[in-house]
Amino acid sequence: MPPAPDLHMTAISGEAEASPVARFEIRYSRYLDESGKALRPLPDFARDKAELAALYKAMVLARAFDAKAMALQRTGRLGTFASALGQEAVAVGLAAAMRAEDLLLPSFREHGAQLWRGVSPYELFLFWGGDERGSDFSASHDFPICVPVATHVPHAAGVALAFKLRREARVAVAVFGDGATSKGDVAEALNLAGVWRLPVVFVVNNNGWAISVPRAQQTAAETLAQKAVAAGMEGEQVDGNDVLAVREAAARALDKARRGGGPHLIEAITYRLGDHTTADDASRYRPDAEVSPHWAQDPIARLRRHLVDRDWWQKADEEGLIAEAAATIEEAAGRYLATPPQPAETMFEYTYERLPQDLARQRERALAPAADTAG
Amino acid sequence: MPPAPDLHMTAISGEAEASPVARFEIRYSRYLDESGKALRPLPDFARDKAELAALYKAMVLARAFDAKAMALQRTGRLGTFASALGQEAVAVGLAAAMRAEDLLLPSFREHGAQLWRGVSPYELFLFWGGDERGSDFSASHDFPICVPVATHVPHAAGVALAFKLRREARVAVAVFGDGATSKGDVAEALNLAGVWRLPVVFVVNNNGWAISVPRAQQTAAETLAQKAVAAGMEGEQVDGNDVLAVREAAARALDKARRGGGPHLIEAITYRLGDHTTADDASRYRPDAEVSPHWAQDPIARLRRHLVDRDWWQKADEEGLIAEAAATIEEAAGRYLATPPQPAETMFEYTYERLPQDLARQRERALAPAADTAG
Amino acid sequence: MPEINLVQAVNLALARAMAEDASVILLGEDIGVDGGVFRATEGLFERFGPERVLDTPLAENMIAGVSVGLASQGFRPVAEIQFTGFIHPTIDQLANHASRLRTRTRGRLACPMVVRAPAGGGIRAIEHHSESVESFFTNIPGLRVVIPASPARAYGLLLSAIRDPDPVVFLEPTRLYRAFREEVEDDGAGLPLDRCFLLREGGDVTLVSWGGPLKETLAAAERLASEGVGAEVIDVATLKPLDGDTILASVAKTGRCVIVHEAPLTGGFGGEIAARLAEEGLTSLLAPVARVAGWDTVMPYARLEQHYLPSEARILAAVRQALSYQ
Amino acid sequence: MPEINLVQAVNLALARAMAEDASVILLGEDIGVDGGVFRATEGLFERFGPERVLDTPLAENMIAGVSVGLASQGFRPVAEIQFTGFIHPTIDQLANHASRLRTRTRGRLACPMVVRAPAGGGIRAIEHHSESVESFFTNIPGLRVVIPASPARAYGLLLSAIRDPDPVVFLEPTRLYRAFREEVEDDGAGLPLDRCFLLREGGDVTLVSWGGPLKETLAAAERLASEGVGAEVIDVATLKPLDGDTILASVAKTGRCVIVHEAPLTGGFGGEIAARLAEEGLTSLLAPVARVAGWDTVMPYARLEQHYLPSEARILAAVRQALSYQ
Ligand SMILES: Cc1ncc(C[n+]2csc(CCOP(=O)(O)OP(=O)(O)O)c2C)c(N)n1
Ligand SMILES: Cc1ncc(C[n+]2csc(CCOP(=O)(O)OP(=O)(O)O)c2C)c(N)n1
Ligand SMILES: [Mg+2]
Ligand SMILES: [Mg+2]
Repeated sequence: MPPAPDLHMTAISGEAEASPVARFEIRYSRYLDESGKALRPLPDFARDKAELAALYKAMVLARAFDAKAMALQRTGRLGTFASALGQEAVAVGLAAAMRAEDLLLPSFREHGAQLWRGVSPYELFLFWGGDERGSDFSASHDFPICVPVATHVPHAAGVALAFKLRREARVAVAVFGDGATSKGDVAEALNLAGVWRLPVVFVVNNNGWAISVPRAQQTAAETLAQKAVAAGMEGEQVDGNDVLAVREAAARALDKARRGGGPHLIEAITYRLGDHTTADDASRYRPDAEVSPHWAQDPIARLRRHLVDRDWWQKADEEGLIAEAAATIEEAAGRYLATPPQPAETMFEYTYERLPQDLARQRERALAPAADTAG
Repeated sequence: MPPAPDLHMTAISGEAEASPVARFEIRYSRYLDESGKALRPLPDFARDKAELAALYKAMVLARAFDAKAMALQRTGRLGTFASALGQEAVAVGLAAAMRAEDLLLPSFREHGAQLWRGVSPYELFLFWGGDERGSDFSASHDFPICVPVATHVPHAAGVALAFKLRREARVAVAVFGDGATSKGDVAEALNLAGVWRLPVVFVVNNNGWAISVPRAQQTAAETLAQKAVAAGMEGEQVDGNDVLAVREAAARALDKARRGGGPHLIEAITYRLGDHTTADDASRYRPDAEVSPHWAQDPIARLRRHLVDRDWWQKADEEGLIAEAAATIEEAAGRYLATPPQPAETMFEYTYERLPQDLARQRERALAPAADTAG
Repeated sequence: MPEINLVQAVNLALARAMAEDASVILLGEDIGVDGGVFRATEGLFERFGPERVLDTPLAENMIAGVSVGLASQGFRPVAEIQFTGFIHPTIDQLANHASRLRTRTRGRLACPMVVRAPAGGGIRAIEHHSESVESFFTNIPGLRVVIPASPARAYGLLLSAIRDPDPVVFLEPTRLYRAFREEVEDDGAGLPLDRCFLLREGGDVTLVSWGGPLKETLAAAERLASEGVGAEVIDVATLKPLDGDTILASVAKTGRCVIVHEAPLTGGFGGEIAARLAEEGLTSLLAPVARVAGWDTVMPYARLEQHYLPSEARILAAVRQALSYQ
Repeated sequence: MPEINLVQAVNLALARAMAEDASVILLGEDIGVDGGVFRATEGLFERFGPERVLDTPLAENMIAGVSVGLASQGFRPVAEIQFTGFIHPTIDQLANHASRLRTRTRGRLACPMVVRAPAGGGIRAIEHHSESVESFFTNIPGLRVVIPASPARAYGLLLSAIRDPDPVVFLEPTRLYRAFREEVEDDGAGLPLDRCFLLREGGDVTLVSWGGPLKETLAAAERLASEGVGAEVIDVATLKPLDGDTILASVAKTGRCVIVHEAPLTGGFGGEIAARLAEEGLTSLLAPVARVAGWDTVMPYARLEQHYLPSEARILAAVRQALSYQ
């Protein structure tokens, strides 16, 4: 790996006073205000109606999936579920900027990105329904959802290293929450990516909360983007509810990484409108008064207003889309509900590639009639 | 704990362009150039001859200890030893700025600080000689040497939290190497200290190398001081071979922390003149040509020249000091060599406060004649 | 005397310990205003304030390390790890520091701290939330490892764990949190941390278990009783240091032993108990020592976890085999 | 055929594996130009270059996590952890990810990686450099745990570990690195990762061991032979998955078994082996199964470590007791 320049050595030159040796700046960007009005010239891709419509559709589909998953969970037909309500622009804007051959390592609130990248809603239902087949994606090479917070971030560095060693023009993308930034895993992975200039983009899906711990109690860092500074890497903030801003920042970061320019960190500022998961009751720790204003920031409404203002979206489009998304999700849910659990012996089949003798004997015992009857 | 200000929220106001939301600067300071000449007005304490002489003596004592430890190791009378040759100013400058009631959590190259703070050279020899009694300091409440790199840094946060909760005006000080900054432990501890504004000072004893890995391969960060940025904490660089600069920066940081101003990180830039430890052979990975110029930066020679220039140090002073340091160290070494190992059963005594029955039985077996004879 | 469940007993013990000793403080993720994801610390933030109940940033290694620092200065930190699937980053601090601080300093510094975590499966949780992790800790000298299996034992053992001068890993079986209630007197009485508990006497077979599967083990004993078979049931409770004597005495009486645990079989702590029997109780054994445990497979997701956990049927099958052994 | 020592055999196997498969890459601290602190990777940086032998920043959790990422993309990373005292931060990645990636994705992704580390005591090292850590790994389903005890076995087992499609923890006994030499043919032949090795035949007692203390175990067997006692010596080598059959077959023959390991007794892997005997070999046992192990104390510093490690005298005492048992 090419060593990074040892700037602190040259810096010693400034002698007489305590002299500045390094300076950093974190910038924040957004394109659309909350009513969908452009605040500045839009990025090129936004000239294309189809592009914007695709972003919009993907956000609506993600939300439809979310709503159905919540409904299934509330009626006892799905396991604990982590909703991404209000955060759709982060996942979708990012996924839209990625190439198919890139590789996504999601946390657990990125179904918007997973769906864009070829994971089926059926597979997602299976996963959240407690079935390992939900991560055996039939049309995606991405990593599965990662539950232990931040532990997939070093994987992204490893995946990026694999791309780099193979001279492939691919980028690994890890997404993680504001809470995750406090884990050493993130600092270690960022540091490695920085010093080895790995083709990886780190995206902090900052929804303001880590379960009951607000962003301000997570770290004294003024921005989460500046976590990058410790790794000698560029970091920036974007409005995570502005899908254009997310897409544009992601595209720039991916392009830089792809061209050998090294890693990049994007802090996407969004807000968790719902409970942490279906097992959580946010009213215990978060006043409704804090939540309400954030509804006005809804990324889906914002882009819809923008499309409508440009006369690119009519009532019929909306109705068609809603119906289509509902149909897709309903079909997937139906298939999920009709899918019987795997046979118990599959437990044994994937622990090792080849079943060790010891385990083969256990499988025999497990399948023996007496044992098979749950107590 | 008082929550840190959530600056990124206010930052959203900058709209139309990608707008700066946070800026950071890392500064570097030194007082003496390598010939001992003052580059700028010296700090107040440097007006006092006795103060400077004390710093000088402590560095000489540390080096005398170092030399004796090396000699004992080379003749098979001490275990693997980590020399601090050339790094004495970091340990001594820091210790001189601390108050007795503060608490030092050293890595393994801070004997200069340990000796200043009441750990005896006899105890240090015992430790490096493979005897636990070497950390049973008779006149210090400090933490023992820490071998697993960076793992003591979270302890410092815990100790500082204890001070803060008890409203004690004390500061915890953790010292660790450039290599250690890559461990998640450091990032996690810094982050906690930042958000809880703990009275703790972090000192990076940056000697340019982590065994065979040079600083530039450890991280792309331009300075190690900027590791603090990720934690929303102030960081700065000092010339770690200028004991005045170290002492002054440490004093300011300690004072800030003591007055409730929160944590601080100091990167002290020094250089490892010797092998990593006695088990290492640096010539395998580090050209002599790199090392030689660093001898000119020797912190002891630098302060001596400064003292001599001010007519504060005569040949007789030097001779007296050398003799005194040698006598102190020789006496300690003699006592160490004359100290028999602890009885084997002490192994059992300190594993728990009260010996569990299970272990009591093992002790019986261990002390039975047949077993006691090593194979 | 009110009837309370296991998680309420944990809460009661925490409150008691905090009330009686100002050096007891709690730290962890979401244990403050939220009261813990299982509500184990409910009400404690309100009662004892933000300097006794500390919501930390999200970093388990840090939580363990900060606890070591606190404990070294005379505090008695009780750290919560949200699920055992996230307890691995604490191992470094527990193995390299907490368990050694006393011996490394020949008693100058000590480390009275507790790491609590909800443990085990059976609640249909998402992946990485159902692990039985005791064997990461049982081979670390200087630690105690405690797993309560009833509200009363949770209360007494947790009080003793907090008062203990050495570090304790305290694993609370999630699926027993609200499984049943019993009367627990809030009298501040601790239970010994070096003793197994005899839950049920019987002369025909000894069932040794701990944590979650004690539920199925007791059910099996009940069923056996209805068939005229006397099963003695032992709750190991404190795995480290192990009270081998109680187990040996029971097997000396029954001659047959079935060990039940939820962690994977191989390398699980059941091996230690069987080894003690093979070492010190061989002449008592009238039948092979059986272990009914989790399989040596990764814990399956919710849909299959019932096939993984030791069931009453599997326990009964093992007992019947032991009884029929000549 | 040259005689080489164990660390040279490790080096030879690494070189062979790298030469035959371009997807094998090494990563760790000081393994490049420096050749590793024990010289296990000596010459490999020069031979295979900086894209095959990677000196990482100092972060063990990262090393394990990056290896998972690499392995998922078809590389075969071999990570070195400098000493077992620093291996704890890898447990999270090994337990939560490496060992599960296959089952979590139903085989879509796999994790063929090796974590190597010098293990155990007896070299008068500074604290935290002498740990026997196998029991952190033996209860993790999906892992293999391998500990070689001779140059030839180190060579063959390491080759197999690297070629294995699943993650392997490979612990190299530091004090055997240069303890003796033997002829090792660099023929690329792997040794099975599910088999114990019979090092010495004998009809009177079975000695089961692995890693460092095989040295004292073999010395004890030699001594016993001179007294006319036939000791069969088994090197377990692969602890997980365990080849119980070889051990059971031996004890079926000898009726007596002494297990020797360096890790602390309680919760050590010796318990698993004794448990297998109590479970599947009870009728063969003519004497209690004895374990000679590290005490349940923190590993002492250099000056006392000889009192901690299982000595030939302690092994002999245990054998004599087993032999005299009626
Ligand atoms: C290592 C680890 N610790 C604790 C948990 C329990 N937990 C699940 S999500 C969560 C909060 C995560 O916050 P953040 O990173 O901000 O992501 P968000 O849930 O807000 O998307 C916690 C503590 C976990 N899954 N992993
Ligand atoms: C966690 C851990 N990993 C590896 C080691 C082995 N080791 C000892 S010192 C060292 C390098 C430390 O470098 P640095 O932090 O710069 O401190 P220095 O030795 O230069 O003072 C390494 C890798 C260790 N002691 N602890
Ligand atoms: Mg969050
Ligand atoms: Mg260094």
